[in-house]
Amino acid sequence: SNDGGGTTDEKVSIGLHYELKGDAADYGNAELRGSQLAIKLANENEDYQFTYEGIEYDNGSSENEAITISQRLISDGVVGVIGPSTSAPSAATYPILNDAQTIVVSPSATANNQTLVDPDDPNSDVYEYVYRVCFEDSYQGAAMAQFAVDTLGVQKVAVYGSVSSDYAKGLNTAFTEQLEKLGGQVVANESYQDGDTDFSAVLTSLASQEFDALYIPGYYNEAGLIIQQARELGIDCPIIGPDGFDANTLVELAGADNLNDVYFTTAYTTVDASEKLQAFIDAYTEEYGEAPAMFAALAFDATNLLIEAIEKAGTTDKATVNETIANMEFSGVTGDFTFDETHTPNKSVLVVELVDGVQETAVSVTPE
Amino acid sequence: MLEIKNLNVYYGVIHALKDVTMCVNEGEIVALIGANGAGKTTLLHTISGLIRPSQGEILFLGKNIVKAKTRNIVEAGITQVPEGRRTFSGLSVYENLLMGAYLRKDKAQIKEDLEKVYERFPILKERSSQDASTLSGGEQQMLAMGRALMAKPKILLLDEPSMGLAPILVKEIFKIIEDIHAQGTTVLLVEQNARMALSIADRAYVLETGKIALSGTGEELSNSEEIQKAYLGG
Amino acid sequence: MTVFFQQLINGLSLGSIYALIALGYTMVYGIIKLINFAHGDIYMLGAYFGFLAITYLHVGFFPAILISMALCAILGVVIERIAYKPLRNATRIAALITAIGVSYFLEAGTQQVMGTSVRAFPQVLNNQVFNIAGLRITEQQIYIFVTTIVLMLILQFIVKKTKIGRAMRAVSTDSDAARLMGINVDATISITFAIGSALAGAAGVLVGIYYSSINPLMGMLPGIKAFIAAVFGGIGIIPGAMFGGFFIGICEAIVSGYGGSLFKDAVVYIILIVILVIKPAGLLGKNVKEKV
Amino acid sequence: MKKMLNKANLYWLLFCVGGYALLMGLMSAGIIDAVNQTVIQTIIVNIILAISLNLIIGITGQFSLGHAGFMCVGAYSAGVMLKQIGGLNGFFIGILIGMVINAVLALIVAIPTLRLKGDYLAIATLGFGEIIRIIVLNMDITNGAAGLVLPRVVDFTILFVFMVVALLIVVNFTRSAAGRACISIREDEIASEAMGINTTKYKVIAFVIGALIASWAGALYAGNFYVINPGMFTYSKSIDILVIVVFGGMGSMTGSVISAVVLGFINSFLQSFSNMRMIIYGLALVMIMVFRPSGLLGTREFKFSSLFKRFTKKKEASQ
Amino acid sequence: MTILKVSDLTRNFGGLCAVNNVNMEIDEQELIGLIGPNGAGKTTLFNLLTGVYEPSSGKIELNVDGQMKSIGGMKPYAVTRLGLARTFQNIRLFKDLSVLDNVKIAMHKNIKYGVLAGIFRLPAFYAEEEKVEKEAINLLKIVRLDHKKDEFAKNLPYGEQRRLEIARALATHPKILFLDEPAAGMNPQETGELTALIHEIKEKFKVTIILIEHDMSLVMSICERIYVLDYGKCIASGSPEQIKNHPRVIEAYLGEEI
Ligand SMILES: Nc1ncnc2c1ncn2[C@@H]1O[C@H](COP(=O)(O)OP(=O)(O)OP(=O)(O)O)[C@@H](O)[C@H]1O
Ligand SMILES: Nc1ncnc2c1ncn2[C@@H]1O[C@H](COP(=O)(O)OP(=O)(O)OP(=O)(O)O)[C@@H](O)[C@H]1O
Ligand SMILES: [Mg+2]
Ligand SMILES: [Mg+2]
Repeated sequence: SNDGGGTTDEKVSIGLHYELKGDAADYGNAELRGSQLAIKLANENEDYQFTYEGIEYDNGSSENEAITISQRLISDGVVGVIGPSTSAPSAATYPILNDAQTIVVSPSATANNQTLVDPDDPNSDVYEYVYRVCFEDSYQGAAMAQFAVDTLGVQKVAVYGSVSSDYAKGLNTAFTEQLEKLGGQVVANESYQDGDTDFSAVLTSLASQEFDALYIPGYYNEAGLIIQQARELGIDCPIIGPDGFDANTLVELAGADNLNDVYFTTAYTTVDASEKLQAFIDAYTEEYGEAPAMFAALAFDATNLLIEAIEKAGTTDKATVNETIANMEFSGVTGDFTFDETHTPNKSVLVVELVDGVQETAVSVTPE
Repeated sequence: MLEIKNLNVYYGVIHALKDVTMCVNEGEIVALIGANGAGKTTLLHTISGLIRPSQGEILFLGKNIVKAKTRNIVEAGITQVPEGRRTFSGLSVYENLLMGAYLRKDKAQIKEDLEKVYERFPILKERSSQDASTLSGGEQQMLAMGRALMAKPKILLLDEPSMGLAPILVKEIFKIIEDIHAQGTTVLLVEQNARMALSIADRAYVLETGKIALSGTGEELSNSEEIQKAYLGG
Repeated sequence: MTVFFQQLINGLSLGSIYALIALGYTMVYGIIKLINFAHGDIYMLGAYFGFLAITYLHVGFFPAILISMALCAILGVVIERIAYKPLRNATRIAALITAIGVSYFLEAGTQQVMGTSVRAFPQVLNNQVFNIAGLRITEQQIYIFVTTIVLMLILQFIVKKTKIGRAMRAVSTDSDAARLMGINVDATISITFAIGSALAGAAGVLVGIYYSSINPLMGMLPGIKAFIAAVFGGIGIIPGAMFGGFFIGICEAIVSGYGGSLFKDAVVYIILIVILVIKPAGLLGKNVKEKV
Repeated sequence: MKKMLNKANLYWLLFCVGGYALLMGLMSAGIIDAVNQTVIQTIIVNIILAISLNLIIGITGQFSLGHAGFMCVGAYSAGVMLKQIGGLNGFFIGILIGMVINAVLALIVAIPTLRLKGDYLAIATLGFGEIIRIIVLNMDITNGAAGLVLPRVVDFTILFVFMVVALLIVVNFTRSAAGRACISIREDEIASEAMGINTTKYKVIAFVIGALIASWAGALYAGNFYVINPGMFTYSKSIDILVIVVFGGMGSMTGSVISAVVLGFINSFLQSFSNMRMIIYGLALVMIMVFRPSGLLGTREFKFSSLFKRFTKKKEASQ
Repeated sequence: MTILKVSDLTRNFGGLCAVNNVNMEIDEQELIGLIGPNGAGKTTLFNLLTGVYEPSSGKIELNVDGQMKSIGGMKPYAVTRLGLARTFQNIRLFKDLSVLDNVKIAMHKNIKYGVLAGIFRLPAFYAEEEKVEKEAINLLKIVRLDHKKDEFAKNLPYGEQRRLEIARALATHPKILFLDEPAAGMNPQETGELTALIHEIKEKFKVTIILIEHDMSLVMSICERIYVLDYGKCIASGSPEQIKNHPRVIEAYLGEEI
């Protein structure tokens, strides 16, 4: 039978390997939806020759589970895998999938050198079958420092970041390095744990210090509350952050009133949405009854990238598809890009400004 | 008043009570004696509904209470002073006594009865705000009896009330039992101290490995040679 | 110095939340000696019940908190009947494992039903800020603090002075003897769970309002902190749980307020261990040597 | 020598060698696929963790919730050495370092805190485990929250050998005078002391042995599963281990083994339920404990002799 | 020869003086009775002597190899190692262990192989374990429990549990044996059997025995000397005959007739 838009009966399996429960479930579920939508749309696409099927697994945010799930996916015969969302399960997943020559496209594993066999050694080999569609932590951390100094004219910055995630750690390091390179200075370095809700103690002490901007490397769940509590305590300098800010939840938690003079780096913005992006937003909103945020968009792109490569290669032979991806020019909802030699996208970083909680402007920044 | 017919109780495979049949008439003191592990405590627990028999009937004032819940049995007028006293530590003496009247709603009457208990056991009044766990063994035994009296029982089941008590206290406890009996409460008394128990009992039963081996009036049994040898150490 | 006092206030309000959860926790512990690992999750569900009541029934603060308390009480009783009652005669640690199972179930179940994402809690209480001698105190902080104290007093009253409280304590020391007094042991334990869980429900709603953020895993951390608070104060001792909660809150606030945010938990644990080594039965616990 | 080769020991020897040969054979024949191989590796690490905790909780009766801390030290010692020196050499040096650190740490915790009882001890050890984790989280050599990405250097044989050695140590310990002393502490500390047993000493010994074996488990994890980070060693990990121990039956080593196997396969089986997995797992835990409150084996040990007895009895009955 | 000397021993619990200035001197192989009303401090005195409680003041001295050694405030295990063993008023057996294991555990201090020898099963392990097993069974024979050696201790009837506790105490090779109400909960016949057993043990092991008991038939028939405590104070001491007729003892403890 031919139930989708595909022209062959062959079902192509794509592994969806996400954190659906546990600490990182919020990101995993958003990405699962992005992937499911991409597969649905692909199957409705008359031009595509294959029919796609997502095979979903929950790794429960555990590295150990991630390994067996990877192996399951291999034995399920998937062409490629999308996921996991976060870095640690990803690191446990890549060697296995790569050994089995199964393609991985990661939506959001942003850790520095994540796609290398030894992330501590920048000269080590890249995993041949592993790609990601997000940029590296160091890249956007540096870009934010650049923007802060150049555009906001900031010199002294207070950093208040998560200790629980390598994401925050990578951002923090890159941001600090670049800031110091540009003559700025981190005057306070504080940290919280993911899941914390009370930030008043640190913010009280920050409020009594002097700085020009507050950098919050972390995700929206905590950032939203930090912004709200900071503003209430009278910290009214610019607040800057990474793409982890990008979610409606940030607005709900912080309150629209408090989201002025807030800037964050991202690859995905709804400001001046392209036709392609608008189509995604509409389709997503129709499917799930809410607007997509960055994680969904990244997963949508990652899934589409794999699908397009299969279509373009015209085969499900993994080696051929892999070669296709490595040389592909992809145009997605999070931007147009090709892969560099570490299989990380060459994407420009956008800095988005929030005004009353609404994305107002987006400017492109490249760190020097 | 209390009639037990063909009672059989098992703990898993252990047959703890075998076809026990006995009765306690209103106004009597009935003693139940027997060696360690004969099943005396088991029998009292079964009467109070803490253990379910596999077979048999327990009639109290003509009503079968085999399937009744413990609190209904207590409400009907059967109160037990358990082996080893089991006063509530963490509760004061006063609170322990109130626990005895847990099911009663007649506040004024409770207060009166409390005074009566204090009168009977003056030491408890002295210690009324002390944690029960810090009482000496004898005091705890009095507390356990006082607590049971607070329920205004029709029949009082006593499980080895003299265990571990100094000789002088043993005498006192038995005096108190006779006293309580004299004021109209029926008593079923389980004892190791057979001599004392038989001396105050109207009738007695001897339990041997779960079976009723002998029964008779207190005097009959005291004089029986068998009993002399086995239980009175003579 | 103002900053120090401000941190004290910050710590006290954070501590009130730990205390609020710890109160119900320690009460259940005091009666049936169960480490109810699911208590934090009942608190989480309390927050969700409040959230749903406000969002879909459009009720105000007080009805929301009452609805949440009622539902949590029912939930607590149901959990007790299904998961804990069959294990009453088993080891305490076995019951702990079922509690963990219940906790997994509630967390994953809520993630499934309500979604995994953080929800913003509707603001049904206005939040005026008072400035007293340079110190910033919000109305909500006062609410939470006062609620904690009041609930502590009520609980203490129930357990120490009422008939049902006496029954609870009697059941906790000797359930068979309690049965012989005519106490309905099952009902008494159920009531204990109902009260403890209702308290968790109230805490959930208050915290939802205070931080305006709830999520299915929000009970994990405070759950364990409440356990620590309860132990710190002397487990089973109601005022102890409150002081334990305050202590942890203040400790965290002071440590992170003075630049130690990286090590705030470590510092709390170190102080906790030191205090336990000095007072092995907790702050208010009496170190009774077992009488042999 | 003769005594060592008694019947029971012989059975166990046969069982170990046979089990190893069988698993090896099935793996190389591909009958046990990659997924199940990983499941088995996880189970072996969990067995080592569970028996080491069982020694502390089940045998000695000391309620510790800090076991993840000791595992953490083992994992990071091996991990850092794998990074610095590399290969199996680095791995084994790492194990030794981990054991030294853990021995010291275990002594530091044990001597003051083992005076505590029950839940007070649980919280103190939990706090201690968390302190270790927080220190690791804030060190440079451990790479903080990001953790370490490691090559796989451990194979099935190494895992199996460590498991057997750990089992031997724990089982032999529990069946010696020292083990009896520990058991008596669990049963009744006051009586135990009155029988001339230095309870503090034996609690500390059990705690240290448990910590050392836990550090092996950590090292094996690091050498086998590619990545370690501090987030893996929170108190929830200690609780996971506790679940295995209690589920198997406190004090029963064979129970811990069987329980790790059962829970490992239940977990693996549930993976195909995608996002209903944790819900079912939670329910399963409740159900299992409700129906078997003292764990699979209670405090008993699985014995071949009793199996044979049962077997022969059945035969007799059928004849 | 004096084996145990207690001078001015006092122990307070909060405001309560449970043991008040007690003096005792006990010779080798004596059989001493300790009696007194409930709450008089008898068990507390035992607890002080065996290290469970620390004395508030006063001295406890034990004859160790001819030297009087102060043992007040020592840990229970250390006291036991010096040769004091006891049973408990409320039975404290290792309930979930076998009868045999209960005895083996108590032999701990005389086992001569170390932790490592146990783990690595060195020859010393096998040699010692064999010895331990033999001795344990011997002890069980004496208290007539050898046929129940594999039974769980908790499954024994009460009287047998009491005997097992005595066997367990003997397994520590004591010089002095403390028995806290060994006959409580026994009927007269069982008490009689116990009396014989205590005699037998004393003869066989040449131990000094100090026992607390409320059953006067037992105390008066076997004790050579008796101390009487009341409100923590020693109010009388002497032979059974003297005690029986001591007016203060009759008033506080025995009651009028005996
Ligand atoms: N919970 C139980 N489980 C199994 N067996 C039990 C249980 N309780 C009692 N038994 C057994 O049932 C028998 C009767 O015990 P019970 O306690 O009724 O004796 P008793 O006559 O009261 O003895 P004692 O004089 O020691 O109090 C004994 O063999 C005892 O071991
Ligand atoms: N750990 C303790 N804390 C507080 N009080 C105690 C403690 N141990 C004993 N007491 C008190 O000391 C007194 C003496 O108790 P002890 O147990 O020595 O009495 P006893 O002479 O053995 O009495 P019985 O014959 O009833 O066993 C009692 O009043 C008791 O409550
Ligand atoms: Mg009895
Ligand atoms: Mg005593």
